[in-house]
Formats: sequence, structure tokens, C-alpha cells
Amino acid sequence: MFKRILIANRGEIAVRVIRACRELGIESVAIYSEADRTALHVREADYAAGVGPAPAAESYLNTPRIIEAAAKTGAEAIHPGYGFFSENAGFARAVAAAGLVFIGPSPEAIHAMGDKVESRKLMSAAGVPVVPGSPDTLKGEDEVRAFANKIGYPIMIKAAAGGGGKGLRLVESDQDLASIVRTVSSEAKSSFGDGRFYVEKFVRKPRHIEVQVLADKDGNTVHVFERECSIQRRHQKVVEESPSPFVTPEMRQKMGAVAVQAAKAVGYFSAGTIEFLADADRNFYFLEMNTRIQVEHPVTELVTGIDLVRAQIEIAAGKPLPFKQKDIAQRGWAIECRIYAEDPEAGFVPAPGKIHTLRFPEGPGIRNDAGVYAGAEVPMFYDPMISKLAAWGANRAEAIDRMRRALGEFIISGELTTNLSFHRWIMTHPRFLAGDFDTNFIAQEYHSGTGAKSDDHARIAATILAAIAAQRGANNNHAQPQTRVAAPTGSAWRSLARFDSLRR
Amino acid sequence: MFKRILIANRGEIAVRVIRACRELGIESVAIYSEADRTALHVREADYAAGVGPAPAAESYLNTPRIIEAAAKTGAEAIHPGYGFFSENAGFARAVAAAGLVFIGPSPEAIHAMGDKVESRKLMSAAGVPVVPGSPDTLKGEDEVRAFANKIGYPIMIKAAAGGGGKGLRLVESDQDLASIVRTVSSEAKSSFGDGRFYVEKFVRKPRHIEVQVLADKDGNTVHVFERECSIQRRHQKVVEESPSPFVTPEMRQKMGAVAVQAAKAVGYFSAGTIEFLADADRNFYFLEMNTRIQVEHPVTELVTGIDLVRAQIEIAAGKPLPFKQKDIAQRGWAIECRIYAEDPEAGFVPAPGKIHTLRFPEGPGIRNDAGVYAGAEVPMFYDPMISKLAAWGANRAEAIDRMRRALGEFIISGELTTNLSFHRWIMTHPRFLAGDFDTNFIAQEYHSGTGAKSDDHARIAATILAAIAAQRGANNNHAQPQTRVAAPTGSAWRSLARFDSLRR
Amino acid sequence: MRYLATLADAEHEIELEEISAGSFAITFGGRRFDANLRAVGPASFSIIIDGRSFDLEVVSDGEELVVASRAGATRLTLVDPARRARHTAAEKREVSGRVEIKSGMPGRVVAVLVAPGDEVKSGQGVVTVEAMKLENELKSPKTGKVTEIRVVAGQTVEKGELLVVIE
Amino acid sequence: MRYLATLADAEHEIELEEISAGSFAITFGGRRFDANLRAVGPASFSIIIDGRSFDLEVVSDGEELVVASRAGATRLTLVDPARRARHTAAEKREVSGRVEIKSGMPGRVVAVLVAPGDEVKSGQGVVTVEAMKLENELKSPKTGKVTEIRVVAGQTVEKGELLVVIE
Repeated sequence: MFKRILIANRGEIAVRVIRACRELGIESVAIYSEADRTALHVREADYAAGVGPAPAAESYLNTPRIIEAAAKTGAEAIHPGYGFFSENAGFARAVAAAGLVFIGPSPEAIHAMGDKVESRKLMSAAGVPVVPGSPDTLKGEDEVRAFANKIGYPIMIKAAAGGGGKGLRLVESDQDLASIVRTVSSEAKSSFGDGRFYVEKFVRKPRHIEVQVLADKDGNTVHVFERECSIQRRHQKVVEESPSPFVTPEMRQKMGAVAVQAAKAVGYFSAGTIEFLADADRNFYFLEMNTRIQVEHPVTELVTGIDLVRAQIEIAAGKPLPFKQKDIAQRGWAIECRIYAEDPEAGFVPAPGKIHTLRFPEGPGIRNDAGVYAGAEVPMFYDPMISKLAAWGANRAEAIDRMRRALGEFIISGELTTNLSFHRWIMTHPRFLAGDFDTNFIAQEYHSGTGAKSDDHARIAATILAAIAAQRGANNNHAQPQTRVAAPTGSAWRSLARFDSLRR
Repeated sequence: MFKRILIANRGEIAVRVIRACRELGIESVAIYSEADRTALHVREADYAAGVGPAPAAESYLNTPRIIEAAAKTGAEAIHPGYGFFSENAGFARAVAAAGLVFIGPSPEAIHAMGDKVESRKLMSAAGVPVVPGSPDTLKGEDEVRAFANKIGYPIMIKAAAGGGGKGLRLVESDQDLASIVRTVSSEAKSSFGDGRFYVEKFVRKPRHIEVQVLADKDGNTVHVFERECSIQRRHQKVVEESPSPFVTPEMRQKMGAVAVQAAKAVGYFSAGTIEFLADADRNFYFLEMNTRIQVEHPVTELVTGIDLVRAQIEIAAGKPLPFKQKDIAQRGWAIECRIYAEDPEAGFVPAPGKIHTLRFPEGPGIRNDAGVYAGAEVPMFYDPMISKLAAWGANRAEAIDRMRRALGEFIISGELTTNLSFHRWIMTHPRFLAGDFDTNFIAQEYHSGTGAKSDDHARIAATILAAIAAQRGANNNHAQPQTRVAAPTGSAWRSLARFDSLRR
Repeated sequence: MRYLATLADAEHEIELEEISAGSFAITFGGRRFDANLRAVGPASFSIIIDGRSFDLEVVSDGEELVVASRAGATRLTLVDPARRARHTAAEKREVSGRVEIKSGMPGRVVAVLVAPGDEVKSGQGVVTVEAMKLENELKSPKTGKVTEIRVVAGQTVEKGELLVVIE
Repeated sequence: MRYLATLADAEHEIELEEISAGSFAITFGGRRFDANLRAVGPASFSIIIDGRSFDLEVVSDGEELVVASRAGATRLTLVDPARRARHTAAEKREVSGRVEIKSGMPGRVVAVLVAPGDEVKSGQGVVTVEAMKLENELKSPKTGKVTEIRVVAGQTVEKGELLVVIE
């Protein structure tokens, strides 16, 4: 087993890996940009090394500095987390070239699954169902039109190098075709430096369901069941659960088998995820494979009891999987809400800032994976995630009950806005409770200002009283220490002070 | 189902019940003494009612005030938690007399199990193995000697009304008999107002293993497996786990069956616990039944997935158990550490006070049930528990790994002392890791000042640097807001300020 | 003291009177509420109103206040009509003649900021009174001379008690 | 600056020099350590020494300090021999003649507490210098008269830079 591991990431996932290391008796090395010197992952690690300025390109994506940090601290392996370098074959090779172990799959597997077009070919060759689409990238408007007429509208145009919801466009009918083709290819060039694109049949009411796989270096490959990830805003997941309320036992068995097949086709080892698109008739199609740990891995851990990050490390160290497929079972239900510093009322734009007061939910069935602490800053340079709140219950209803309860307990205030009330809204929505949703759920159902008006006089009175008390506290210079703490508020109150002076 | 429930308790268990209520869509009513106006359970509840001055006898044990609070807030049922009125048949009757539902067993069951002597008779009559002992209370020295000669030394003399480790004495040989008999009976009179006592065979190397039971009002009774509670200081549990590393499948099956038998013998319903004493040969004897929820219930919830408090409420509402014995299974391993404001170095004396900084452990496998928050005070009037930290793992080793990791993450500072480092010591002790311990473990193994001396120069340098920085902060009047917060420290630093002025 | 609060586009008028430290009588929507308030954090308050417990976090956002609770967040703005009136009045014309400055709530005098005979400007602070563990500076509504001072620092005062006279 | 620390009954002498805000050179046990310190809470500090990360909480208990980390708590007492010496010296007899007060560390002058010609007592503060985001008041070791002031508030000073002269 490794003596020391460097985590080439930040935020909650860096903390998650540090925890796994600590539990395994392995020392952890954090890296940090100049914006992250006091970030939680730096405080929690055994070693820490600065790797450059705030912009990711100069720090968390700075290969030489990261390799150098590993050498200087004597790390034997590097865990990439998710995002950043996690799916970068070049980085994986650089790590190996430096004589270190990359905690993830082989560079070949990363590469094979990294290209949308190549991976689709590979998968259909391996007998994995894929969405009907162009066998290869298409050259321009005419090729696209010809193919569209073959498979019929609506179609989806996707950048070959795209991903994460970026670089894809829907074409409803022939007349929008020309302009959209132009947009996609130019966007693809600018965003990914690769203008190639391909076409797929567009699936209506699609559900995003993915299957977790684990494989060791001896080729032992198992699936760890599915995750339902259809609750998305701007093509990005915000709520995930396992099992999926949509998947039947037969479908589950089939998806699992296909996922294992897909992983084996690229000689995959470590933890990975096969993403599927499922239509209303429960047909499912291969979307892509994520050759890394997923943000939403906790829901799988909660229902199966398997520690996926621990497994990644043990596999990288050459250990065989400690279990067979038959040993893996789902128990109960788990849901995860991604708590972001963002403003749902303003189209989910990031709204990072300093955190003053923070109290996390706790108690039965609750797991929280945070990347911040009271007094910390959610920096504007990176993904504005605050924490991943997960709830386990004996069944879906109990899991939702607990999540709703936990969201109420989640106290955070400061110079940032969060999506907590947005999650409260989801957890009470009839369609979510019924499990009746697809990837369009939020676009269809969520409208800004869903805040119900209250005629609860006691509550209104309490609200106003609290506001008055806080305001008096803010204008007050001789307050007791505790009130002084409101100073974190210092700046938060500044505007109020102004407002207040008007009043006088 | 009930619309509103009053919780006749405080601290973490009150918060635990409030959470269960909220998850069930039931409104919660907290009660508070004058010392608890700002306690966490008051903040978390939907309603709150003051019930008297700080001393428990005048507030949390003030029946009229509690019943009145329930009436005023329109509560339909009362949950007693543990301690206080939880095993008081008189209170249970008073609740019923007021037309409210007592969330617990019948007053008769509480009474039957409340008296050590009566319950032992009842149990042996019901075929439950009990420690060989006097069939009835004994009158004095001679009766005791006669009986001791029959069953042989060593023997245990126990006050009939005792419990929780109070009012019991070991007699190794005939010569200590006379004096000890006198002490016990006089102690019993003064502590419990009942001088009666009985005699039991003393079990060497005893393990304290208990079985959780659940029964509904239709008599459906199941056991929810065992808890190992042998790690005790001053006869009180500090670490509990489930399963027990000592219990074999056969023994588990037998204990479960006996526990169900015991519960049925008193027509028990609600959640309850049968405490057994097990000897080195895996014989086990009935000790007593706790007719309430236990402090350590989370470890059972973690391995079985059953919400015991939720079950208590549903049973009290007349619902049948939603599962049969065959549906209940243990999965993985769970350990709980009771985090107290106490000083292990000083014989575990309570060391309550104000909490300044607080950061709870989180992440995979960790559950924390706290009764406090940053800025809160652990009052001197009640049990000085801060929180119950529980860790789940796929096996015992993983659970311990996670607990050790979590104990490291547990940050608390202020005017109180905690037993955190004591727990760290336990979680690294070879005998604990091997599962080789009995109720004498701590008495035998723990010696004050087990703090190893460090020759890690970087660590020592960091420690000294932090001390210097903090000290400068403390003497500084123009510090920034954040440093001001150190003021909560106000008093904590006062002594330092003095010390510092000497230096100048 | 009267306040005007606007939440969810609805204006609410509320009359707040502090009975004793942390205990208030609130008149609102034609009803009277007994409220007990305790600070439990920097900008966190535990409030019990008619037996109901509210745990509230307050943060300001521009000219609005955001009050967050288990049930969600509420945005509101707060105005004190009495003061506003007095303010504008003071602006319009000098208040003339003898002015008595009284305590708006029961509390403790923290500091007397003027001495007899002092010339004071309109809006200048004259006495600081502490109530609700928080301080409030009472200002002179007119420019004039301090003729009487009825209180000293540290003294507790009743609601409406005369503090200072300015002529 | 030199400090004497006692932990676990062992006395340690440590030489602390601030290179720049939050960065220190520590000489200890015959070795030199590069340390970077950041306050992450009221009495919480993140310290990186030779690439190792330490997360430390400090609380005082009587005359001792308790420093808690993931690994457990350490009790220690802190003495500044230099200062102690100076202190006792000052007590014993008046320091005579010209005394130059210099900055013990690089930092920023927050306030000059005396003016040229002022009479100062032994132990009276003369200049406040900020370093490590925290302030330190430099005191006069003797009773005498301020003859020179070489700095003004807001000015940054080097280690050992002359601030004030007292005769």
C-alpha cells in the first residue's frame, strides 16, 4: 500500500480523498492555488504544497508544478478527483513518466472513452446499445441533412470533443438546421479547439441513468448498480439518487451487464461510470463513460456500503477486488442534493463569497461532504460547490423525509447565495415525490420567485423582530463579543448601515 | 398519527426525537429549564415551553409543569427520551390521566422491570437465565453469609432500587462481608430511600451485552440484534458497538430469542433493551430491562437500517410493526463514542462550560448526534454530553478506521474539557482492536497522562508558533473582526492576559 | 417603537415594546404577541412567540434584509416611520421651544454625551440608552442648548422617562 | 524574537523571525524551519512548516496554553526570555543614558504614542508596530525624555530599524 498520496484537486472531493487516505493509514498531500491557501482541504491534509496562482490553468492544471510537488513531498501516487486532470490521458502519462502511480484507469482507457465519436464506435462494436446516430463525424450542413432525413427529426448535434452539457444543440426541423450547424462547429472550435461534430437521434423525455463499475488490474469487473441523475439544471446534475425509481429489476440487471461489458471492452480498471440515456419505454443507450470518481458517488456508497474511493486506492495499489458481483446488494434508498453557492432566481448563476455562519445538518441517515468551514470563502475561480448533502432511508419516502428535514437544518449565511430553498422546492414537488420526471423537469417546472406568501402572523412578527434586533446590533459599536462576531458581517452590514443612516 | 408531540427531555436525545417528528410531519414541542432557554433542542423545535428553574427536580422532573405545557401547546403525546422520566411509571400514568399518549411501554411494564428483585423473579419464572443469586432480598449480615456460602465467593451485593452502576458492592471473601453489608444498606437508604438489597454471584471478566427489542401493541415482538457495551468508566458506557465481536451466531440467535421471551413476559410494547451479563464461556444472564430508548441506539440503527425512534412513535400511535423478524438483518459494523465534557485525567469528572469553536466530523460512514452548537454552553446541571459520534464500516476494522479518522476531525475548543483524546486512545488500543475486553477494560488499562512525548520538531515548532500567534492576538485591541471573535474567549484569555502582563 | 416592514410586497406595521430584557409585546395585525428573543450567534436569534419557537438568521443584501429559517428565506425592508417623520420634520424646519428627550424603551443609560449648557445641533446624539443588550443613541431633534440632564450613565430608565431637556 | 516554551515537561528554545506577513523563519533544535501561518478562525491557525500542514486550535487554561490538533492536545507555557530579562532589569535599576527603541520585526507603524520632548515613564508605551496582522506595543525601558522620533504612523519598518530615542 502507498505511504503517501497527493490529491491533484480541491474542495470537497479533495477532502473526501484525504479522509479515505487517513482511514487507510496513508499520508495525504494537498495542493493549493493562491486562492486556496486556507481552504479546508489544505487544513485537513498532512502535507500541503502551493502550485500557482488562482486561475486553474496556472495551478490545478499546472502539470509540472503538481509533479514537482509530489516529488518534493515524497508522494508515491496521485489521485485526480473529478474535473481538472481526472480525465486527461496526457496527465496520467506524465504521472507515470515521473515514476508515480495514477489513481485511475490506464491512459489508453481514458483516451478511448474521451472522444465521443471513437467511444460510440467502440461501444457499438462491443455490442453496447448506442443512440442511433452518425457512425462518424459529419462534414457540414448537407451531410447532416442527409443523415437527419434518414433517422428523422428531432436530432441532436454534438461536438466530438464536447461534454458536460457543452457543445450540443437540438434541431427540431429542417429549417433551423443550417444556422445551428454553423453555431455548433464554431462553438466547438473555440471551446474545445476541435470543430468536429456528429449527429444523434434526439430522445424525448430522456432520463439520465448511470451505472457505477469497479474493476481491478486483474480484470475482475463488477457493477455497483445504478444512479438516477435526471434532475438537472443547465444540463448539470443537482439531485441524484440510487436506486432509480424508474428502473425495474429486469432493466437493472440488463444495464449492469451492459456496463460491465462496456468497461471490459476498454480493459478498464479503477472506478468508472457508464452514463445511459433511457427513453419512456425503458430502452437505454450508451451516452459516455466517465473514467473517474463521480460527484454523486456517495449515494452508491450509502446503498451498497462500498467505499468507492478506498476501492480506487486499493485497486491502484494492485489489490484485487475484495468482493464478487453476488456480494453486492442495494439496501434502502439514498438521495444527494448538491448545495451550490448559486442563485436559482437568477438562472443559477454562481454567487460565491465569504461564509459567516454555518451549521450542517446531522443525525440519522444524513451524510454531508463539505469543502468549506465557517469563515471560509467560496472562491470565484472554481466550481461554487459548498457541500454534498446525502440522505439514506429504508425506502425512497423515508430518504426524502430525511432530506427535507436536513435541508431545514442546513444553516449558512454570509456574502453568498445558495440553492437551499431550490432543493426544498424539489423535495416537496409532487412529480419528484412520484418519481415522475426526466431531464427536462427543472426547465419545465421551476419558475423564479416560487416563494409562497405567508399569512402566519406569529412567523411574520418573529421575522420582523429578528430583523430589528440584527439591525440594532449592526449599528451598535459597544456590542458584546458575540455581536462583534456579526462583524464577519462587517461588510455584509455595510449596505445596511447606509440604508440605516437614511432612516435617521 | 399524532399532530404534535412534546419531548420531555433535553440535549441530543430531544433533538433526535424532534428530527424523527419532523421526518414524520409531526410538530415538536420542546420544554426547557431556565438554564436551557437557548439550548439546541429549543432552537430546533416548532414549539417551546419553559418548565422551571435549572435544577432538574424543578423543571425536567416537574410533572405538573410538563403536563401543563403539553395542554397549552396542544400536544397529543409525550416522548420521555432517556433518563429523567423515561422509566417512571408514575409519570406515564399522569400522562395517560391527562388524556395524552405516553410514547413508551405501559406503566405496568415499566413498574415490573423497574424493581431489580421483582424483575429477576419474573424473568427466571419466564425461563430467562439470571445470575445465580438470592431469590429475594436478604435481611442482614447473617442471611447474606449463609447465601454466600451456598453460591460461593466472590459475590455482588446490590441495592434493590439501585441501577446505573449505583448501589452495588463486590465482596471478595467472608472477612469484608460485615462492613460492606452495612455500607450498601445505608447507601441504598440515602440514595434511593429503600434500604433493601439482594445478593448475586459475581461474574469475573464480565461483558455487558444487550439486545434491542421492538414490540407493537398487538404483541408482535422482534429483536433488533445485540450491542456490545463493555467499554465503561465508572460503570457507565462510553463506547458501544454492534455487532459484538464476542457474540457467535449461535449465541446471537439464543440471546435474541431470550430477549423476545423476556419482553413478552411483561406484555411489552415500544422499544426496549434487555441487558445481559456474559461470562468468558459465553453464558449470559439477564441483568435488567431498560424500558426506554437507549443512548446507544444509533449503532443498531446503522447496522439494521431501522429508525428506532420513528418506530416508537408509530407504535405509540397504534401502528403494527412494518417488518417481521426475518426481515431484520445486520449489515457491516457500527461503533459509537460518547463525547462528554469531562476530564479523563481527573477521574472523568464533568468539565462543562462554554463552547467557542466547534467543527463536527463528517463524510463517509459518520453519523453525529449533537445537543450543542458553537457558542452554546454545556450546563453544569445535567449530563455533560456533547455529542454521540458514530461510525459505520463494512467490517469492524473499517468502522474503527473511520472512527479514528472522525475523532481527529472533531474540533471543539472553549471553556470546557472533553474526552476526545481518551477516545483516540481507546481506538488505538491493541486489546480494543482485537475485541479482547470486558467491563474492567478501562479500570485496568487507562492511566492518566498517557500523552506520548513527541520529538517531531516540525510539529513542536508549529505548536509553539500557534501559541505565540494566539497570544499576540489576545493582547491586541485593534485586531480584525475575526480575531475579535477570539473574544468569546474573552474570559478564556483573561488568565492569559494576566500571565502575559507578568511577562512584560 | 413603531416599524414599517415590507415583505413579499406586503407592508406590515408593527408596534414593538420591550417589557424586560429580551421580552417584548408586539402589536401586529390587530393582535398582541408576547415574544422572547435571545441572540444565539452573530446574527442568529432564537425567538419564542406565543409558545412557538423560531430559529432565525439575518443577513443584509443591499437595502433588504434576508431572514432565513427552517422554512426558507424571507426578504424584507424595514422603516421606522416615527423616526423618518421626525427626521424629515427636523430637516424641514427647526423644532422650536422646549424639547424633552425621553427614553423610547426601558433600559440602562450607557453614556450622557452632552453637559448642561452645551450647544447641540439638530441630529446630534445626546444620550445612549441600552436595551435588548443593544445600544441606541438618542439624538436632538433641534439645534439649541442643553438646559437639563435628568440621568447619569449606568442608571436604568423606564419607558417614556425624561432624560434631557433642550431649549 | 526568542521564546522559551515548556511542553510535556521539556523546555524548548525557539527563535522566531518574520520574513514577510505570515511567513517565518524558525530556528529550533539546531534546525531552521520555513513556516507559513494563516488565521482560519478565532483561535485557529493553519500552519505549513517544511511542506507539512498543521491545523491548530489554541485555548488558554490558567497559565498554560492548550494547543489542539488532529493528533491530540498539547499543553505548554510560553516565556519570552529577552523581555523577561529587560523587565527584571527595568525593575532593578533605571536604564541610564541614551536608549534606542528599535522594531523587533518587520512591520508597519500603527501609532506613535509620544511626541518629542514628552516625559515617559519606564514601561510606558511609545510606539505600536503591527506585524503578523497583530499589534505589539513597544515600551520605554526607562523613565526619561523623548529626544527623537524617526517614524510616523502608517510607515513600514525593517527589523531592527530605529523608531524612537529616549534620554
